Amino acid sequence: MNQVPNSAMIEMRNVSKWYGQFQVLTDCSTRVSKGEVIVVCGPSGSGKSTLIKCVNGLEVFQQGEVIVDGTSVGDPKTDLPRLRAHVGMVFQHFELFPHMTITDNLTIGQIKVLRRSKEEAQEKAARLLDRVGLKQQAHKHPGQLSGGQQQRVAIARALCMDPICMLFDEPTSALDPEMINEVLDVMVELAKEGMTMMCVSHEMGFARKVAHRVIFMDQGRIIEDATRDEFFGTPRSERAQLFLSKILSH
Amino acid sequence: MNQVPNSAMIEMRNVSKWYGQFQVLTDCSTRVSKGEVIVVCGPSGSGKSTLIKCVNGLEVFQQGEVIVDGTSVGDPKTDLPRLRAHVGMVFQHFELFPHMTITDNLTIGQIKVLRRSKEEAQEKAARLLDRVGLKQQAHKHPGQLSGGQQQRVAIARALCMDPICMLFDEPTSALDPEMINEVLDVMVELAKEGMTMMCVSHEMGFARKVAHRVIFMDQGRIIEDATRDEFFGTPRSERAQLFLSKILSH
Amino acid sequence: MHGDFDFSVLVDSLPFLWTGLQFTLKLTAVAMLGGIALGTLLALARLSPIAPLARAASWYVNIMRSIPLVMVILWFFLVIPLITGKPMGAENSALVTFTLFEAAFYCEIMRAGIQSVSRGQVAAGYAMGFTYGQNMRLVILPQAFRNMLPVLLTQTIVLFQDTSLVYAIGAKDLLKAAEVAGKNYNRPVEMVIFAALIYFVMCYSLSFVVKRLQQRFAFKR
Amino acid sequence: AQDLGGTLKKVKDSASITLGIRESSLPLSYLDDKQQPVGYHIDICNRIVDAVKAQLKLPSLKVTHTPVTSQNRIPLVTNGTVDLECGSTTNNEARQKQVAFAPTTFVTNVRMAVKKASGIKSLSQLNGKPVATTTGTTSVQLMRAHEKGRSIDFKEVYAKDHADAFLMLETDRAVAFVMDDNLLAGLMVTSKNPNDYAIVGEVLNIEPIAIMLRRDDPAFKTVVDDAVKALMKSGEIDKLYAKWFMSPIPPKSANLNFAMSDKLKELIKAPSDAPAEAYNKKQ
Amino acid sequence: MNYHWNWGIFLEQVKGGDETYLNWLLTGFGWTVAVSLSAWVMALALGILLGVLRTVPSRALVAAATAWVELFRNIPLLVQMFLWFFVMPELLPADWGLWVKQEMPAKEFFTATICLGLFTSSRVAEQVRAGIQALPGGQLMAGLAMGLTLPQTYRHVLLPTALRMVVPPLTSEFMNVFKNSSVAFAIGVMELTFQAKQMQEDSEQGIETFLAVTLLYFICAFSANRVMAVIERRTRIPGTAADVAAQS
Ligand SMILES: Nc1ncnc2c1ncn2[C@@H]1O[C@H](COP(=O)(O)OP(=O)(O)OP(=O)(O)O)[C@@H](O)[C@H]1O
Ligand SMILES: Nc1ncnc2c1ncn2[C@@H]1O[C@H](COP(=O)(O)OP(=O)(O)OP(=O)(O)O)[C@@H](O)[C@H]1O
Ligand SMILES: [Mg+2]
Ligand SMILES: [Mg+2]
Repeated sequence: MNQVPNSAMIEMRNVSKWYGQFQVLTDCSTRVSKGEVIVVCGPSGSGKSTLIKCVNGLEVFQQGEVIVDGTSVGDPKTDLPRLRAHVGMVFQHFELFPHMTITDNLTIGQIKVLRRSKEEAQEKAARLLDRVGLKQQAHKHPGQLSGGQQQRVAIARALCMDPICMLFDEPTSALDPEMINEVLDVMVELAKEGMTMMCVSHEMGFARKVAHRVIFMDQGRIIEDATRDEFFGTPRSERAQLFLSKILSH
Repeated sequence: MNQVPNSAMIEMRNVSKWYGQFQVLTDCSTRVSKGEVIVVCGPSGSGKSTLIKCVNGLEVFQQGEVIVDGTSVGDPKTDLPRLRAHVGMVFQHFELFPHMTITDNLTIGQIKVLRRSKEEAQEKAARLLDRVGLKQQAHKHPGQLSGGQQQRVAIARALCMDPICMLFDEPTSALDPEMINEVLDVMVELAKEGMTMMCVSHEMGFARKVAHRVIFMDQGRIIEDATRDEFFGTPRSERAQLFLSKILSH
Repeated sequence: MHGDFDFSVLVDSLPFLWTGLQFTLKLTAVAMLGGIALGTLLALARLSPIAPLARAASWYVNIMRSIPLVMVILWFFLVIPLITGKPMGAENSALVTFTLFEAAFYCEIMRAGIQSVSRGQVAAGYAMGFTYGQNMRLVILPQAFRNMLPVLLTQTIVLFQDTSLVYAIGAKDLLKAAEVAGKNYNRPVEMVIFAALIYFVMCYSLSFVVKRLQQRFAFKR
Repeated sequence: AQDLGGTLKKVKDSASITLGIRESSLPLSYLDDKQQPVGYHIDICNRIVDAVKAQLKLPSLKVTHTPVTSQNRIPLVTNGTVDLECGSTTNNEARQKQVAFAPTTFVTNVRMAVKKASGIKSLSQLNGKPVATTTGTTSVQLMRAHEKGRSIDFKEVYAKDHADAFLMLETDRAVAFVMDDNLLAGLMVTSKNPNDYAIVGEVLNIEPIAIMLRRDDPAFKTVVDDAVKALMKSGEIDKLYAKWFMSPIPPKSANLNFAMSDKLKELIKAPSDAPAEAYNKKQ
Repeated sequence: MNYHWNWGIFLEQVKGGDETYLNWLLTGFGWTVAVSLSAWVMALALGILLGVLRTVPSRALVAAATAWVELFRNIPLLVQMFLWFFVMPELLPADWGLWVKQEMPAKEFFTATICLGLFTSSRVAEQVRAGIQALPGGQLMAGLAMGLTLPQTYRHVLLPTALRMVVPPLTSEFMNVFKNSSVAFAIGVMELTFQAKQMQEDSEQGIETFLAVTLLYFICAFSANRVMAVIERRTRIPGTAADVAAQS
């Protein structure tokens, strides 16, 4: 297992967020070091997706501070598009652009945001497609691939932008059981290479294998924030225990 | 574990089905005895849903024969509504009627199909709601319940019709991980009471616990049809072995 | 007049009908392209977080959608010259009116189209580092347009039929041409039946295209 | 030279003049089979345009044609789209509040057309029967007044244009069609069986028809009036009348055979732009 | 702007009659409402039936309903109006035709209503079909699996949700009926547009006339919109996305 380096890549301090009257996040603080892999879990509606989207400013929060690689996300002066370009994100439903070929999906961000030349972008795209095992599919449209293939493309797309860290929001929960592993395998490899990752997931096998820390959320609060061994050994909160027992039985 | 009684409830003989040129089912035969619990599994698109829908004539097939409780489903003379009234079915996406209250969902079939009086139907509905632990929700609409609760209502709705057997099509695959168990618990209980069940599912824990036999399908064919112990012990086909290994790892 | 239709006048009046049809087609094309362009801008305004802009756009759309087209045509034709002091001519007036009027309808379609693009897609675009403009142009509008293509075309069929209402200001479209020919040869019934046939064939062909598109989309998704 | 204002200035500045034309007011103003505007009033308007050219010393003056309808002709003249309306407009008091008229160049009598077979000869035979007329024409008011005066009751049916109204007569939706007699003659002669119809009954109204121009523009009106009066004085107008009302005309070479009325003869001798009310009060 | 304004025109007497122009406009308003509402009732009933027929598993029924829809929606309303009024009676036996043309009470009204009703029915049918087809396929299956017959499934399961879903597009159709009724003037129904033309011709006060008539049409369309909004609110299903959105 990797070591946990020490300089902070993502730092959240007392983040709170409301939708109108309804408080989705309450006072959430945590810290992800460079090279660290964090798995976030918790019941549905507990605010996991919202939390992770606060990291690259896809959701605005009303209180607290989020700092990514030294830049404050909430600061109105921050150039958000530029920050986001270097924070890779992978969604539950892949969110490939259906009207573009796989190659175009992988190059458009490089060309329009990073201002790379078309040739350079295509070369990079080809290299990363090969890496996720999908070189053959470059000319197809997303609708022509299986879910597992689409999610691997989505990971490659994020990697094309040379991200300094990656966010995953339940990347396997929309997949057929057979396809979950082909995606998890890519993620395990990424983790082993030392990519900083924050990953919402219920795949406890994956968490066991690569996570340095596990965060457990309930009702908008971070209830547990423990190392993997502590978490799977003796999770301290009752709620987390109940949750684990439900997820792991049968 | 229950014994396997011997009289046939469902009998399929060489069923084949085409969508235009495309053959979805090829020569499928199996037999479900009274009181038996069968789990059907296999990769996506292998024809599991189609197979199970042939049992109550929701899908028409072009060749072969399906006999349910002595009645031939494919026979044009068969009164299909009447047959279906006594074959309970539970769908992946619950398919409760969104514009009716839970009680109305449970009584409409009894009143319109079985011609029970409103009082009788309501009484039965209340009893079954109670059984699945949802007495409190009777007056609500489906949209106001969680997925797990909706699926339990769907099971209660099927039970209201006094079914002679139950068909399940991936009843837990649209549920949040936390809710899977509350549905499986109801199903385990049903199985233990001796209900004849044919169940498409990837929940191998469930299969291990209650199935008498496991059917494995691939590309429209029944590849394995084995007792539970045989299946989990040494599945004979390579395909099934590969499938199991993918589903069970991580 | 049972059975004594005289269809020979149709041949004599073909030049009449052809000029009329030309104008009908031109009006349809201009109003469709202009209407979609303007309608898309209106839709962006309606969805914009700038409240006064959104409100202004929504007023424009709702007013246009509550008045019969004939009335709008008459209004533009009669009142605009009174205000600007510059006459515009029936055909130009029709082109302007139809573009502005149809923009309200295309706006609602494009708004639905933009909203039909899932929040996930929008988030994915931003997550890639796109600005608002880039995200609209590269991710949202292409999908909105594709999702709505059948509806946009259906509206165009309605537009094509509505061009018949320019009779109100005396611009000569297909129906008007048929009527004029009908009057000058005193064979109105034959002329109108013939015009109905032309309308039907053109609209039906277009709606056939729409159906094909819908099937292809349903298949792809 | 002299101080130009109003229409003349506008025409001079733009070097173009716009004529309002009707597309099917046979034979006053309509389109022939090549879709060119032709007719009695078109010919007269062309003479007026010649006079304007001479006045402004603009031989290359551009002439454009804009089709107008009975609904929009007055707004189009007042808002400046059309400089001279060469159609079939009745000169009456209400309209004189909005526009001005050239001297009357045609006089029509409002009467009715019936099928000969019906045996109808007089308005009084129409009691309780469906009578057609065209929406938005003066005939509507005349019928209303006539009913009130004689306490009879027509079942009026309204058509959106003359052709539809004649179609109502043709298909027996109506037993009579009340309209300007020259229009009735035009519709009858181009119909499938011209001999089935007749113009009968009392004259409901005498209406002066004239070319229309903008109000309060004396300089332009003088040019127009003089041009028309010159036609009348030289007798040229009789030739034009004969060309359009007494000879075969396009598109189907039919001959209306519609002799000049005494009233019009009087008006050619003493040109006037008095409104319809002036004639009918005298009666 | 050398237009001669006269806002008092509405209270002036019409030429050769003893009503005011206001009376004319109000009569026109009455006919507009009458034609529109009757046509709407007809269009709804027929449209729902046809929309259902376009989704049933019988090729013949689907083809028949499709032919109907294509016929009535691909010809401009103005043209259809003409055909119903002038051509249809000629296709009847001669004495029936004559009855329709001369004796039938309120013949313009009925012709206009039928024509507008059929035209609109094709549009309603399209919406209803789209609504039914937008339902998750499982709903039909669930109804049938319960033992309901196909008609029962439509009646109790599919239509109640499909119709709720298409209330917004039907709102525009309802508004359209009022607007489209203006074409009925072409066959002499004395509705708003007809009266507007009469009044403009009679009074020569075009702008005042159009302003008043536009306002009356606006009132019609706006009321239609409000009525449908109330229906939408009353029939909202608790717990659905629309309901949640409305609550917050
Ligand atoms: N746009 C919104 N408006 C109002 N409430 C919202 C909105 N988006 C999310 N919520 C609410 O915020 C809460 C947290 O949502 P979030 O999506 O972060 O949960 P989650 O933990 O990711 O759940 P899941 O496992 O279902 O994805 C939920 O209760 C949800 O209903
Ligand atoms: N209406 C249809 N027309 C054409 N092909 C169809 C249709 N419905 C299903 N199929 C095809 O039939 C095959 C079997 O479908 P079925 O739904 O039975 O698979 P399944 O095993 O239940 O898969 P899943 O696990 O995804 O539910 C698939 O390849 C599917 O694409
Ligand atoms: Mg989430
Ligand atoms: Mg399935």
